[in-house]
Amino acid sequence: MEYIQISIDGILYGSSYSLIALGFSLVFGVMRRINLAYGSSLLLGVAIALWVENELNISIIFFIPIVLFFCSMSNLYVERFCFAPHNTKAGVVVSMISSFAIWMQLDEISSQLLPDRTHSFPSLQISTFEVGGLFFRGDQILNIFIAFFISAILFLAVYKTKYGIVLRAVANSADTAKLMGCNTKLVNSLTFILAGVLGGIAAFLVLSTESQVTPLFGFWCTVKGLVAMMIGGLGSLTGAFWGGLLLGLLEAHFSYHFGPVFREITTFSILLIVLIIRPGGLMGVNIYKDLKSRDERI
Amino acid sequence: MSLYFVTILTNMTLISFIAISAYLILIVGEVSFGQQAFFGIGAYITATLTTLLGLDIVIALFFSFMVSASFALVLSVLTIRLSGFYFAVASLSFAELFRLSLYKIEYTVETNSGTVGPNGPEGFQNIRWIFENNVSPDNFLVIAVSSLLALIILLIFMENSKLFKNARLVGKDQIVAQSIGIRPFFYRVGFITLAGGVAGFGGGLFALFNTYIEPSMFGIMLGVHGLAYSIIGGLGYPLGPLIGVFIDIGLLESVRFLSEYRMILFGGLVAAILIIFPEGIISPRLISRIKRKLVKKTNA
Amino acid sequence: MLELKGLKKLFKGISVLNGVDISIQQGTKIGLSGGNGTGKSTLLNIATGFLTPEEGAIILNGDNITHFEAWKFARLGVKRTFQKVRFNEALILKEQLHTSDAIIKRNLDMLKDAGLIDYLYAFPNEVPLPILRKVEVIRALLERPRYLFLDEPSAGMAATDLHDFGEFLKEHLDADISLVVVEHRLELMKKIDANIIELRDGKLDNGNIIA
Amino acid sequence: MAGEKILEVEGLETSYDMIKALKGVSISALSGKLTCILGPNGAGKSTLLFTLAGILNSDQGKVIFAGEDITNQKTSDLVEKGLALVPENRLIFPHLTVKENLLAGAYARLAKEREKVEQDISAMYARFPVLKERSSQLGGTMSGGEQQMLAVARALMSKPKLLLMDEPSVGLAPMIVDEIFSIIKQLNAEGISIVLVEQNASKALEIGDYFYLLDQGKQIFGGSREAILKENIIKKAYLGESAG
Repeated sequence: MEYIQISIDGILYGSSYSLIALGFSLVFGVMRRINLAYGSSLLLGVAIALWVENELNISIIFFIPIVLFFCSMSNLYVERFCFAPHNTKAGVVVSMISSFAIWMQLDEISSQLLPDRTHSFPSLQISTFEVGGLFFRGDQILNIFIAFFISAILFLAVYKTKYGIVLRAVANSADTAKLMGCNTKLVNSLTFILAGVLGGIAAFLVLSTESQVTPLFGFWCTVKGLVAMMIGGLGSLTGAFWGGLLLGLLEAHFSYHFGPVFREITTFSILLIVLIIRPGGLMGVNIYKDLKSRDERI
Repeated sequence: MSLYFVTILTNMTLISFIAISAYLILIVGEVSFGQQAFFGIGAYITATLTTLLGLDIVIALFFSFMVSASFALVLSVLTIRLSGFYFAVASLSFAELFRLSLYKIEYTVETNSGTVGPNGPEGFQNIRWIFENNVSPDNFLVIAVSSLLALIILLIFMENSKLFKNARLVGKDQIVAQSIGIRPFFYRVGFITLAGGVAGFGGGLFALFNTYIEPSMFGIMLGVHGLAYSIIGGLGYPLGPLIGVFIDIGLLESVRFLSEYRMILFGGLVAAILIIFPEGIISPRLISRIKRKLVKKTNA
Repeated sequence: MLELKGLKKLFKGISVLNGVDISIQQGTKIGLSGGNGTGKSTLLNIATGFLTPEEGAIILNGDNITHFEAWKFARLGVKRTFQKVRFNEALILKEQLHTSDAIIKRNLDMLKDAGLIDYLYAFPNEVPLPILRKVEVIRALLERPRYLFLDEPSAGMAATDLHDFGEFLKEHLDADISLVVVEHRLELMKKIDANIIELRDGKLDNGNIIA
Repeated sequence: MAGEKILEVEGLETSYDMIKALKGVSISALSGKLTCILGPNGAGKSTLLFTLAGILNSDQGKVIFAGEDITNQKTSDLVEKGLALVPENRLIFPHLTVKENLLAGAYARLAKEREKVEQDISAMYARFPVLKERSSQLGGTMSGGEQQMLAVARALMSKPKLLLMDEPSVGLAPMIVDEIFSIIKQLNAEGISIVLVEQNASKALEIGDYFYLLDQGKQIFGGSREAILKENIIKKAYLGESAG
């Protein structure tokens, strides 16, 4: 029974990882680039939204769109500043480093906006309920439904709609898509905005279950999203969803048996082991089939 | 010199070791987000050896170098198939794993100068080497600066060696490197190991200077800074990383009205510099141009 | 002797090489021709260790070196040039020879003939392509290889440049070096008196010639 | 319409990969005709097409398409104006299905004319039955010849006035090449203007109306089939005996 309860808690908690991983996966899938400042731009979006809320004293109904708006705007800022200028092949690593550097800027702005180390965050006030001796947190149940719902919508949008085709065409080969007359720069910016909206939803749901926000939230988002995505397979939307749940499950068990520090230790151990053994992710492709010619056509 | 000034200079010197270790890895074409771990390993080793075993600083720093280098060696061999983003994230997770394990390492001993030894989240306190040996801040600065100078001079001399040229070729174009018989594995592993050692050495000095260390000091932000310094400095010359250190700590931190916004300014500055100089300020091309000018002058 | 035996290679499920056999004797000159996409470059990449064949073996003087890495091929004397010249745009050409001043002095004649002397301190983007092609050959020749593979040296070269290039090869290639030119223009191969083998649909045309 | 100049290029110069690949090329293409650009590897043929399609920017010269100066315009604008490129090596989207590849080809009008696009896809299926059979298969799993047909169909989806084709015969077996060329000929017979870049001169001679010969980034010949056959110039250019 105890074992089942931990598993339930872990999976429910993992749904927030899934949501963040979806945003990561979207950007990686389309641009083949990693935005290390993703978590920090979500934190910044939240921090600005909280500041606006403080100043204007608005209700939670309006607060949600404000969070989404500022999350997508800060994500767009990262795209314009760190990714758009480095659109060559050599720019892949440069843009990653650039986003790594902008990480500290965004985190610092956020902590200036949230002067106390922790800041309360509006909670959805959903109560916990019990089914057959097992406890379910209502807000976490909501999370997992929304995570599932969003990944389903995203999946349908990317695989079944005409706009999704454009997105995948750019992901498949940006150069060829350009030949088809596709404005790849616009697609990239829109992808970042969409990832910002997704991340905004994730951030709102996660923070409302915690009912507080700390400056560490940015780092937390980046790491958990990254790990969940890499477990599931880089750029795979379904992989990101399941990766998040799996990560939550594993963390819950390890931290229960070995203590809270092991929640984080588990995260990084899994990441390192996956990278060493199967860099393409558990559900992704094996990227190094031909070791000799791994990097390019000669 | 005022104590404030000495402290800033010492900090600049110590963080230069991380910057240079990031630089060494960049030479072989990889990006490490985890050099702070080797700095931390070095710090804990020196702290342990000088306090618990009472060893000499030279031996302690030597072990800091060796142990960090060994960890780096293991990491580089394990991640031999990874490059680019994958290596960067692997180094990051290694570093975080190290930092988190520090919270679990507890081995303390009571001495007449207080509790010493790694003590989980409390950190490692009472590293009293500089007090016991009556090393003034000025003298410590001399020690730190001369170690750094020795390292940089060594690197400058090595710059023209076949070893470094081959390593740079491996970093730039593994295909050409292989086509003329250079084994990328050797240079990659070698330089990542060396970089680990250099960071560890700096970490050792840091532990002595700070007199106490704790896990949170070796977080990701330390790595971001070290990497950012060497990236904006450029890969052309070993002095490059120092430019980054100077801009950040020398200018932003020590100018009072800027220091409050230092992280905001510096993060933006790095991104902006990367747009203008994607290869850093002292880029390899710049160095080649200068060399060419010099050759033409001597010929003329 | 470098023997390629029954080489097969697939790319994304499509067969590029479909059983190729060639034996390259010491000192022979071979021209490997064939249209675009017939697998010439793939064959060269396999023969110099940059790709692994799905089937078949590469035997150098009786030793199976199929699964060696490319750098080991180079050390064993199997060297190559590239279809798209590969230089570091941030280094002057002298540094890109990756050799010592002493060796440069010893090979001064070759450098002069290549027209490289005037460009030793130039960046690759300041140097005409025909000279860069020769620099790639020099880079491979300085260590005295036994087998040299040239990948489409005619790409981007005018007829006169190709003529020069052929002269340069004739002049500076030692008699004991085996040369394999992968190329679809025949003029260079004729110039250096190479035996021409044609690759078609992943196989050697008119049976598998032993040159 | 037929007989008018749909494309006119004057003194075009383009650098590519640190090399000046086009050194003043002037060609024109007539509406409804098949214009072939021949020349050895590295002569600048593909660079010319890339410049026309807006992928590379020219240093000098002018490109006039259907009476409008389109020099150095963006690819996306050119596609909307009716210029479509069938790239060398096909470059289909391997992870998209055949149908999605076709939809991607209609990118510019995907939002506006959904139904029309569906009709056009049916028309493409009628023209290339093999694409209909494989409509839900991933592009990357098809054979070279089928991919080439897909690439042509994809380009046609943008309803081009002028079709630019870059080396459609590359890497295909001779039998498939024949099939592709008969498709090209048929498209041309239906009134689509085509500029074809080809290395395989003998195949091009079978179907082309006008010919240009490039060598070392310069155009060394331009004229009808009779003229080019008479001059025996192709052989010279390819073997480099007196060209240049």
